[in-house]
Amino acid sequence: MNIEWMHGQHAYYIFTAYALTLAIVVYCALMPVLRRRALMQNLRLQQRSKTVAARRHD
Amino acid sequence: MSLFIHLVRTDLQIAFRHAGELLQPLWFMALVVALFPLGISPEAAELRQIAGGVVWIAALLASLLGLEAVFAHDEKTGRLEQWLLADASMLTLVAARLLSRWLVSGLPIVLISPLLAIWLQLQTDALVVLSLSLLLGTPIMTLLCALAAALTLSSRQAATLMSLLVAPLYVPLLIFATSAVKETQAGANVDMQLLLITAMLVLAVTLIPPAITVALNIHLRE
Amino acid sequence: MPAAYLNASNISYERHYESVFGALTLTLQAQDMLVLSGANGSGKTTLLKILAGILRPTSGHIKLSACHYVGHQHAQQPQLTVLENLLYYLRLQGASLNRCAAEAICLQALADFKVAELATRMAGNLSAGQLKRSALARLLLCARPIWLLDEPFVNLDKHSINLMLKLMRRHCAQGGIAIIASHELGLADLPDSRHLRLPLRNQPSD
Amino acid sequence: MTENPSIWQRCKVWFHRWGSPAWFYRTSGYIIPWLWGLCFILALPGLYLGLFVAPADYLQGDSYRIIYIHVPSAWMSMMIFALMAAFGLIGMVWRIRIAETMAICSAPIGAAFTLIALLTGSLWGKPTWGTYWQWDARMTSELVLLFLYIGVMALYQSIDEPRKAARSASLLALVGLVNLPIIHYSVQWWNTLHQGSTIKLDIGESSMDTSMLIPLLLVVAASKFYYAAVLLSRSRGLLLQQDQHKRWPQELWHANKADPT
Repeated sequence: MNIEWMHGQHAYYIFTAYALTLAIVVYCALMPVLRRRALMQNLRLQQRSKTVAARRHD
Repeated sequence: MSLFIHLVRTDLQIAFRHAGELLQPLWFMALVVALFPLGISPEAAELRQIAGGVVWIAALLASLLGLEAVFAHDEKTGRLEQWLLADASMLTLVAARLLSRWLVSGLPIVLISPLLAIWLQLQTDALVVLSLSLLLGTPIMTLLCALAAALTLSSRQAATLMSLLVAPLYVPLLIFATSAVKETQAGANVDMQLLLITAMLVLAVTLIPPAITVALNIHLRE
Repeated sequence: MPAAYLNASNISYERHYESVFGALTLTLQAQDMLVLSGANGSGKTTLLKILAGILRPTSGHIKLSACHYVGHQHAQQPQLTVLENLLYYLRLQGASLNRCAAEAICLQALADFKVAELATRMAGNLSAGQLKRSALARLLLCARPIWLLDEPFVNLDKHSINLMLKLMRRHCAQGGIAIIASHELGLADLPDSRHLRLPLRNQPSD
Repeated sequence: MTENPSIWQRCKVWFHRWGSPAWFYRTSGYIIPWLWGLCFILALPGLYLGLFVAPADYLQGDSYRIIYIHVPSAWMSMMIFALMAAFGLIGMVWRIRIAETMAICSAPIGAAFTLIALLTGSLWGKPTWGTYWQWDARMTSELVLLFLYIGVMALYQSIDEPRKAARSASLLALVGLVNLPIIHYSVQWWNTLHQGSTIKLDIGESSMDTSMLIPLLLVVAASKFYYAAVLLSRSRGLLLQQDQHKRWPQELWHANKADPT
């Protein structure tokens, strides 16, 4: 188990590299899911408003 | 064949109706080249060092001007649609348009390059190689720009987008052309670079017109 | 004039993943004249462009003889004169003639449309009506059996409309087919024409 | 349908059904969790081994540990561009909408990997060369690749009609793919011309002993599953957004109430 690089002089570069990668990877994966969730939400809303309107007619 | 010649002649006729507009890319190129001695330094030694690169980059930027005249104007007036009803194949019509476009915008760059090279104190043998590399390179630039023009036919901000699409594809051409000029300044033999540019030209002439035809069909026939 | 035929079987077209019109079948033979009517957005222009072979339908296929298409746009280069524009199209549509024979045909076409005096005027500084008439002159350049006209009567004055109707009747009489998308055309103007009304579709295709 | 559909009709129907957005939406919904699972199973041990177990490099010390994200992302950026062009070609030639959507959704992922490769490369370059940006052959061609990605995405966003936009972007991706090797070798040649042979940015694969190589291969495999998962997730989103006015999105939650992702 060698973790002495954590306080070596290269630690800064390794940490920033991994942090940036994680940020990009998470952003790239999360964006579509959030967008789709929002879209599903408003589709459900549309659906519910339609059923309510239908019920008020009959 | 007579249709091809007629199309090219008509395109040139249209272009020369407003000859002033043809020179605009050249003024732009001369201006860009003239800025470098002011910006960097008027010493011959330093200017010679960057001459090839400056002329070539100015040529690349100049080739990006006035690209809406290639397809966008005809698409707006509806003439491009009539190409689909023509008797000739789309490829012939595109080839005629490309040839007339090169004669109008590519060839003048080659003709003006000796003057610009003199502004940058380029020695005569390097100047000849520069003009030769431009003569081989400008058709490639015209083909790439026409492809970008066809791709961005129904785009909103086509002008800025075209330069973004074309610039990465210029990289190999720029590398070999500028190194050809530098090597002649150093007295080395540059056949390799010029032959590679010719190879790129042959590749571009065979592959890009069909790609342009596909791009036009995408925009017209969808 | 080669034999005129047009058969399109269940053509449909989708734009933005919504169908503009559903499966439509259409068969026409010589001397047929069809008037397309329908509200805006019902797909008249789209259908004409599909028949002309400009637009590719999402489904279905079309077989037809050679066609002329005159749309909303005047399809003329502003920096060329009317005559030069017609010469361009004459060559484009396959005529390989020497210069004076070609010019004779173009001038004759312009004369038929009573716009011969515009021949040497720049297309750029013509009025909309004059541009429309010189665009319609393209129909008479070379004999193609099918005429596809999108709103041919817009910007035309009374006299030109009658002239256009006469030319259309003569074209159909000679064994051609004419399809016109138009609003102003009442049934009285073209008694022997068939009618096709395109419904306005707003329910999405599944 | 004719009473005894021939094999050709049956597989055409299957092929057509596979192409239908609703079917694609549902099936990808089931596949995505598995892909994420595989990605984590490979990535976590790979990174753990790479960061904490593998010995320090005799020449560069510990800064080489950035290789475990730099090399996989560089390879992925090239591979995704090729796949994007391939999806685009299938979409253009056979007019399959799903292939077009996959091509368009690959672009941002590829651009993300290229960005990672550039950032990690420059962060790795500082301790090795002393500057954040050295016009090294691979880094330069990676930069040009990023511009190609941006060009494809910008072209797609600039055209309103979705089908035209997807086709034009795919054609540009194809043109880019043809140019990629030419750009790569001309940059390589240009680099040797000016710098002579600088030390390469990484250690030659062959000279890495197994304890360093295994984490690298694990992360490379994990990045492939990551790409597949995010691609399917983005494609579902795009299809749903494009078809939101159609019937199949409305019937979506009648079929399966608990839609996992």
